[in-house]
Amino acid sequence: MKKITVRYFAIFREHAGLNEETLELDARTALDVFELTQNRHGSIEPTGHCKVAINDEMADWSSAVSDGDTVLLFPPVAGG
Amino acid sequence: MKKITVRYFAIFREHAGLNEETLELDARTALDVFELTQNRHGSIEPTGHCKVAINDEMADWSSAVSDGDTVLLFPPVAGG
Amino acid sequence: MFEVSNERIDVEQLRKGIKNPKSGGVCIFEGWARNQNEGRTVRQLEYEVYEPLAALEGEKVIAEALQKFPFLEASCVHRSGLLEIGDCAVWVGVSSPHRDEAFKACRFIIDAIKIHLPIWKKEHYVDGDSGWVNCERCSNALSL
Amino acid sequence: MFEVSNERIDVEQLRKGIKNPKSGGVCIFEGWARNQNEGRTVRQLEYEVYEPLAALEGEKVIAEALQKFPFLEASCVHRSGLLEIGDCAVWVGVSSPHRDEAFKACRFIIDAIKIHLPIWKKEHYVDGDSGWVNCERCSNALSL
Repeated sequence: MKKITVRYFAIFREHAGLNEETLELDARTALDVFELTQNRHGSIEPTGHCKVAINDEMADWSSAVSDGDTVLLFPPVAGG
Repeated sequence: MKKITVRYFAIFREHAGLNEETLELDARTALDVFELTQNRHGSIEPTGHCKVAINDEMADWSSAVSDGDTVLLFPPVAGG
Repeated sequence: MFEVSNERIDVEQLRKGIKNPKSGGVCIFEGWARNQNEGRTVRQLEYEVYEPLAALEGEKVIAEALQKFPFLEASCVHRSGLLEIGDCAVWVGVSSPHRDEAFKACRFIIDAIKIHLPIWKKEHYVDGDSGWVNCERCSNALSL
Repeated sequence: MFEVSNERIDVEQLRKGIKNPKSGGVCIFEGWARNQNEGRTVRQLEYEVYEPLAALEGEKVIAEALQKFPFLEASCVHRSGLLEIGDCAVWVGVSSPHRDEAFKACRFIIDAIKIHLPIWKKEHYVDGDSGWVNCERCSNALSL
């Protein structure tokens, strides 16, 4: 188990009803974190549209997560 | 012979030393006017780069000129 | 220069910021909050920006544009917070000796910003409803 | 709307003129008098414009752009007379619902204006010399 801080943005934050939380998760990758928090953010389709960052750096869904990491879950962006 | 008013612009005007003049010319087309006034505007290469208008309408070098017309001789343009 | 601003974007100031005596061609793009989207009438827009990463990714986009289409000056500001119809949501300006690079770099920057930056747009409709743009398939399926 | 102006171009005013609540994408091109051309240092620019035809051809260019890349608002102003380095020589602004048409129409308009309008540019160099741009082959050969 790893201690992971998960941050939710935009529609994920609204769905979760909170900005962030620290969880004990059995997660190897960013995708694992996404799937283990699905009941919070509510999204069923991560790859392709959603993005992820680990400790303020853009990451891939296959990127490994470590104990103490902060994982940022981004719904599809819409700048401009 | 036709009475043609010829107007010179930009470098043509500077070369001619005048804005316009009315001439009696043996001209059938705009190109004839260009060639008959060559000693005024000084250009040796009309087509492709220079343009011509007759009575404030853009014209082709092959356009016919009539007695009383005003022919505008335009050196290569450089707007913007 | 890339910035996120919670205040009204000062376009005159930004335009002055890309002045350069060697510049002959300037291309500016502005995104404005418009009153319609996909058949619905929009009353207000709201941008959520994750600033630390948006600033970093924004600077990267400008650096990449400079590599591809060398220019003299460029800057970009993106709004966060609540916008009224007609407000400027994003400003991109590029100045270069000739116009071709200015147009291409400006287009590259706005296209990349819309794809890469952690920025989300929420539309508030006149009927009182609201919705996050591009998010039809996220969360709705499992909505509470 | 196309205009020739002998006064400094008021870019703020022009920008307001292309406002439309349906507009989401705005592309503006400005041509600025720059201090260099083909290796020579330029001190001032002078534009000669044959106004009756420039106005007519300018309106035609905007109408053609509207056919090709439908937009909501567009305007263009071109300077005549003497310009200092950094002055705006031409302003083109297009606003439309989406950015693609705004970029394409703006580019089309400035490209066409440079080709079709009876406008001539004279550069005054720091060495006191001057020359009409694009006119290497006209008159010089028969120069007095």
